[in-house]
Amino acid sequence: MTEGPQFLETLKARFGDRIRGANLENIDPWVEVAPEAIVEVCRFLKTDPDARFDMLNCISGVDYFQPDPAKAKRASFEPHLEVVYHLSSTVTKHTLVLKVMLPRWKDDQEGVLPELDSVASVWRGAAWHEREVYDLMGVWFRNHPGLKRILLPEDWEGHPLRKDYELPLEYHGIRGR
Amino acid sequence: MLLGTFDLHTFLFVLFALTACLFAAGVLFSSNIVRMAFHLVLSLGSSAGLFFLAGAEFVGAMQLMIYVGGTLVLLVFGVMLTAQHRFLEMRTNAGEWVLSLVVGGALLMVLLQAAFSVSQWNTPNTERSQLAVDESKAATPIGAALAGVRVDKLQQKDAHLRAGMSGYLMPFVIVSMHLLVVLVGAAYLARPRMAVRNPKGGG
Amino acid sequence: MAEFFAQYMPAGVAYTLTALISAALLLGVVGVGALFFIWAERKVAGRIQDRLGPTRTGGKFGWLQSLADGIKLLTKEDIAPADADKTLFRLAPYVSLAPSYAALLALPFADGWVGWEINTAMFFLLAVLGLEVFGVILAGYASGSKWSLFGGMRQAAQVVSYEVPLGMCGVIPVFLCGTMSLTTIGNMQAGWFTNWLIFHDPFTFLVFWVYFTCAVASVNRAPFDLAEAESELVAGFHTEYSGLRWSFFFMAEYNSMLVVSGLAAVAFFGGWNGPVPIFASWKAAGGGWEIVANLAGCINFIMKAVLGVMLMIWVRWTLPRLRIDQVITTCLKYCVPLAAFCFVGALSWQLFDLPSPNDWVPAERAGRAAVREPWARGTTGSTQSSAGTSARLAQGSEVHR
Amino acid sequence: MTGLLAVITVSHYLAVGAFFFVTGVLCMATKRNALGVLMGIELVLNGANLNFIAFGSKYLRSESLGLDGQLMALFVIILAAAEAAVALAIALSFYNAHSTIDVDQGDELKG
Amino acid sequence: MATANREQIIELDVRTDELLVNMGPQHPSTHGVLRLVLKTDGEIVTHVEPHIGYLHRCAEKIGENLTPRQWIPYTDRMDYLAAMNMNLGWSLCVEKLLQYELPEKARHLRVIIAELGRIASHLVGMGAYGLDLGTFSPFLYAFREREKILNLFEEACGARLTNSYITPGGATADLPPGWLEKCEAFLDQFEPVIAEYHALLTTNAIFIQRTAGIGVMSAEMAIDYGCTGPVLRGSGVDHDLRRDGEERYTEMYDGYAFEVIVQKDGHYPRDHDYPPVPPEAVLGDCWHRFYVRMLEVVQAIDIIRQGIEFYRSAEGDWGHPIKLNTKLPKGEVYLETECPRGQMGFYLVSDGSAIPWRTRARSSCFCNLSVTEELCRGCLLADVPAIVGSLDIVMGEIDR
Repeated sequence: MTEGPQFLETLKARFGDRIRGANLENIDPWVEVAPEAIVEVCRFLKTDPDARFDMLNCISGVDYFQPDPAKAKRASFEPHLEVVYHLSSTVTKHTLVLKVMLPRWKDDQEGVLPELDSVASVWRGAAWHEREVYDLMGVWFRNHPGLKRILLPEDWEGHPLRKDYELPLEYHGIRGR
Repeated sequence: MLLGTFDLHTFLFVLFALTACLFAAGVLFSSNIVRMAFHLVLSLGSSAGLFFLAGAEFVGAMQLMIYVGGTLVLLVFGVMLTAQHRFLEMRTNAGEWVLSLVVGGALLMVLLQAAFSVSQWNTPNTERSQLAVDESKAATPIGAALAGVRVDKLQQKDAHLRAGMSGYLMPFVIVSMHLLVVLVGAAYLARPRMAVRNPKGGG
Repeated sequence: MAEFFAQYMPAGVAYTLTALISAALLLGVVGVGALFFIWAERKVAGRIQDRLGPTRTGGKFGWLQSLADGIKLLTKEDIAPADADKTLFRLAPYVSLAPSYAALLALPFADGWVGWEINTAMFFLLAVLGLEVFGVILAGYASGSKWSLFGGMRQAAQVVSYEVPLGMCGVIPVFLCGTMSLTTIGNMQAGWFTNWLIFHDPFTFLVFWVYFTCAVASVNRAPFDLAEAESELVAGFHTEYSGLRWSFFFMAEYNSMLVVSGLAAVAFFGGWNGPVPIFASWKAAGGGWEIVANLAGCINFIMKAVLGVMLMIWVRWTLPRLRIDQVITTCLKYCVPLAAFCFVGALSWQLFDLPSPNDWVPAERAGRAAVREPWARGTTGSTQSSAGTSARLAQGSEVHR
Repeated sequence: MTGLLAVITVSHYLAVGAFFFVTGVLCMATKRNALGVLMGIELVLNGANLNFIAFGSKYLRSESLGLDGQLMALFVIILAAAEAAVALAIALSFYNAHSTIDVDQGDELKG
Repeated sequence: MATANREQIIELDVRTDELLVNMGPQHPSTHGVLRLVLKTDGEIVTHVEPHIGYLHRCAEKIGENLTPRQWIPYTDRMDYLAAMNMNLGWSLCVEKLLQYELPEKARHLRVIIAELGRIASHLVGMGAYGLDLGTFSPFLYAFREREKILNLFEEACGARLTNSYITPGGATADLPPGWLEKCEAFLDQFEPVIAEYHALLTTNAIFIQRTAGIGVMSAEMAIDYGCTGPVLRGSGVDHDLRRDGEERYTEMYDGYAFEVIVQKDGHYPRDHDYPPVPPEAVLGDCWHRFYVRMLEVVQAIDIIRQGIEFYRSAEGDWGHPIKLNTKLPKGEVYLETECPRGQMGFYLVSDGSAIPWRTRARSSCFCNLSVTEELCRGCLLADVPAIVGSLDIVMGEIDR
C-alpha cells in the first residue's frame, strides 16, 4: 500500500478528474475514485501490465456519521459513506487502496440506498464482498450477479454497521433490545 | 379338530401358502406402487418357501436370488426412478373392480374345481415316508441336466429316448443367449435420451 | 421339541410353539451377537484410534456398554416423520433383519451342527443375504427424507451389482467340491490347513480376497457403506430412524457380517476344521467324543468367523469411503473380471490336477479337498477319495465313459 | 375342512398356484400403472411355477415329472427376469416419452 | 371413462426432475453451520448455493465499541482453530497504526507461536478432511498431536482454544521457563508422526481416488476469487505473505530460511522426504490443496526450530502490551497476514480516540468459500464434502 503514489500519476493521466484525489500521507496511501468510474478504473488496474492488480483482497464500507449531535459538531468529516477497495497483485506484489465516496442516502432521501457499480465483472470474488457491504453497510451495487443479504437473514431490516443503526425491538419473536 | 391333524409339512404349507396368498392379494388391492412391490417381495418369498417344501431347493434358492433379490430390486429401483411424487398412487375405479373381481372369482372357482377334481392329483403319495431325504434334493442333477446329462433318467429303458437324453443343454444355451440379448436391449432402451453432463473430473 | 409339545396340545399349536421358541432362540443369538460385535467394534475402533473405547459400564472393559446402549435405545421415543409412509417405515427394519437372521438357518457351525441341512446351502445363503437390501431400500424410500432416498437408491444399485461377483466367488468352492452343501464343503477340507480351499491353488487364494471385498460391499460396510455415508448423506437410509428400530438395522448389519465371514470360513478356511487335525480321531470315535470334537470345531468356526468380522472392523476404521461411481467401477471393472478369471483358473487347475500344497503333506496326499472325476482326468481308476463327493455326479460321469 | 388339509397333495399346491394366477391376471387387468401390470405378470408366472414344482415333486407324487418340472420352473424364472428387465426398460423409456407410466396413455404408436 | 381417468394422472417429468436438498446447517460434513443448497440430478450436483451467516456475531460492530486490546478475544473467536494467528494479525495491524517497533525477542516469540498455531490448525484441517471422506481414525491421530500443541499454548498463556496471547505490543507474557525444551521435544516427536498421515491419507489409494482431479481450480480462478493460503498455492500460485507481504509482516520472518510451498515445474520444494505426487493429481485439485497443507506443517516445524534458536540468542525484552486505553493516531491501516487458512486482513479506521471508528476483518475462508458455487457445479454428491473440506473453512471466521 506504499505503492499508491506510483499509480496515482498513471491513473490521473488516464482518467483525469475522475480520480477525485488522494491521500499520500496516510500509512496506507489511498486514491479516491469517482463512483461512476470505479469499474473502469478497476478493469484498467487489473489489466494494465505495470499494475496487474489481479487480486481483490477486500471491499469494506465505512460509515462516516456521528449520530450524537453534540459530538457531530466537533466531527472532522461530513457525513458520508466510503467504500474501500484493497487491491494487490500476485505477480508484482504491489498493493493499492481505492476509495469511493458515496452519500449516506441516495439523493439525501433517508432510506434510499446509495448506488454504486459492481466490480464483480472485474473480479468474480467481488460478488460476495459486495453482498456483505450491501448487507451490513447498505450500499446498492448495480449490475451485481445476485445482490442479496449474505450474513443476515433475508428478511432483516436495516444495515447494522451504519452508525445510526438501531437494533429492532424484536425479530420473529426474539427480543432485540 | 383342524389343528390336531397337522404334520410338519402341512403346518409349513399352510403357513407359506397363507402368507403367499395374503400378500398376493395385497399386491392386487394396494394402489400404492411401493407397497405393491413390497407385497410382491413377501409373496414371492413365501412361494419360495413352498418350493423348498416341495423339495425343489435349488429352484427355491433361485427364486430368492434371481426373482426376489434381483428382479424385484430392479423393479423397486424402477419405481423409485419414475415416481418422484414419491408415493405415487393410481387408483382403479369401482366399476372395474367389481367387474374384474366377478370374473376373477369365477376363474378361481373353475381352477380350484379343476385342481381338486383329478383324483390322481388329489391322492397323497403313499410312499412319501419311505422317500429318502436325498432323493428330493436335485441341485446336482439339475446342474448336470443343464450341462447336457440326465442323471435321473439313467434307467431309461427305451433306446430312442436314451439317445435323446441330452438334457437341457440346448434350452440352457438359448436362454443364456436370450438373457444376453435382453440385457443389451434393456440397456439400449433405457439409455438416457438427454445430453448427459459429465461430472467434472469424475472418475 | 415339537413331539414333546404335541403330547399335551394339538399338533398345530405345538408346531407354532416350537417354531416360536426356536425363533426366539435364534433371535437371541442374533441379538447377543450384535451386542458383542458392537462392543467389539467400539473397543477395536478405540484401540485403533489410540483411545480406550468403552471402559466403565459393567466393569473393566466396558462389557455391558452395548447392553446399556440397548436399554437406552429401548427407552427412546419411536419417531416416524410426518412425510413417511408409516407402515413401510415401521416394517423396514424387520425386513432388513429377517433375511440376515434367516441366513443363520443354513450356516453350519460344525459338522452337522446346522439349523437346516439344506443341499443348496451356499446358494441359499447368498440369495438370502441379497434380500437384506429390501429393508434398506424400503427404509430409504419410506422415510420421506431426501437423504434416505439417496441412501436407498445407492444401496439398490450397489447390492445388485455386487451380487454378481459374490455369486461367482461362491461358485468356485462349489465347483471344486462338487456340492453346494456347506457341511460337505467343510468336511472336505478336513486335515491339515493345507487342505483349506484358500490354499488349494493361486486362484482360490486370489478369489478369497475378491470374495471378501464383495462381502464387505454386500453387507454395506466401509469403505463401501455408501447407503449410510455420514459425510454426504447424514446417515443415509436410517437418517430418520430412532430407538429400537434404528438398532435393528445394526443388528442386521452385524449379523450379516458374521454370516458372510462364516461363509468365508466354511468356503475357504476349512470351516470347523482346525489348521492341525487334532480332533479327527475323536470325531471318528463317535459318541461323546464326537460331540467334544464338534464343540471344538464349533469354537474353531466361530473364531474364524469373528476374525473375519474383526478384519472388517479394521478395514472400516482405516480406509476412506469410496464414491458411488467408484464403488460400481470396483465391482464391474475389477471384481467381476477377477472373479471370472479366477473361476476359469481354479477350474483349470482342478481339471489338469496341478499340484496343491496338500500334496506335500505326507499324511494327506490323497485327501485333497476337491472332486476328482475320473472322466476329467482321463483315467478310469478310482482316485477320488473325499467322503463328500456326490455319488450322483460319479454316476453322471459314467454316462460319458 | 379337516379332510381338505389332512395331507397336502398336489391339488393344494395347484390351488395356491391358481390363486396366484387369478391375482396376477386381475392385477394385469386393473392396474393402470405399467409397473403394476408387470407385477401382475410376475404373479402369473409364479403361479405357473408353483404348478411345475408341485408336479415335479417326488414328495407329492410318486409318478412325478421329476427334474423336468424343476427345470421348467428354472427357465420360467430366468425368462421372467429377462422379461422384467425389458419391461422395466420399456416402462422407463415410455416414462421419458410420456412423463407417466399410466398404460392407458400409451394408446398412440409414436410417442 | 378414459377422460375421467385422465384427471387423476399425476404429471411427472423425468427430464427436469431435480432434487433440492439442504446440506446443512445441521449436517455432519459441513464444518460448522454452513448450509449448502444443492440441486441434484441423481447423484450429479447441478447447482450449489452456500448460505452463511449462522455464526454471525457482529464482531465488526463490537470492534467499534472496544479498544483494540479489548477486541483481541473477539479475534480469537473468528478462526477459533488458529486463534494465535488471528491475534497476531490484529496486533500487527494495531502496531502498524501506532508505528510501534517490536523488540527482537517478541518477534521470534511470535514466529514460534504463529507457526505452532499453523500446525495445530492444519492438523484439524487434515483430520477433518479425512472425516469428510469417511475415515475417522486420522482425525483422532491429528487431534492427539494437536492436543500436545494446545498443552504448550496452555502453558504459555493459560488458554487452549481462545488464547488471546499475542497482543498489540508483544504478547501477554513471556514464554515460561522450560517451554522451549518442551516445544523442541514435541517437534522431535511430531516430525516422524507425519509419515502416518501420509500413509493413511496422502498416499492412500482410495484417498487419491477421491481427491485427485476433483474440484480442479485453475490459478486464474483462484486469484480471481481472491482465494488465498493453501487454496491459492494448491493451484500453483507462488504467493505467500510471509515472503511477499508488506514489510510490517515480512520483517517478522527476517533471517528465517523457508520456501513457499508451491508446485514449481512439477515439483514441490524438497527438503524432506515427501511422498510423490500421484499421476492422477491435477494441479489445483483437492489433493494438491491437502498436500500443500501437509507440507506446510513440515515447513512450520523447520521455522519453529529456527525460531527457537533465534529466541534463545535474542537480546532484550519480549515486549509489552500497549496500555488498554492507548489513544490511536488518526488514520487508517490495512494489514494482511498469512494465516493457516489464507490471508487474514484487518482494516482499522481511527478517528483519533482510543476506540477504532471502524474495524473490519477480511476473512480468508469467506473468499475461499465463495468458489464453492463454481467448483461444485457438475460434481458428484460425494464430491461436495470433498471439495468443501479441501477448502478447509472455519465458519467462525466466515461469519465473524
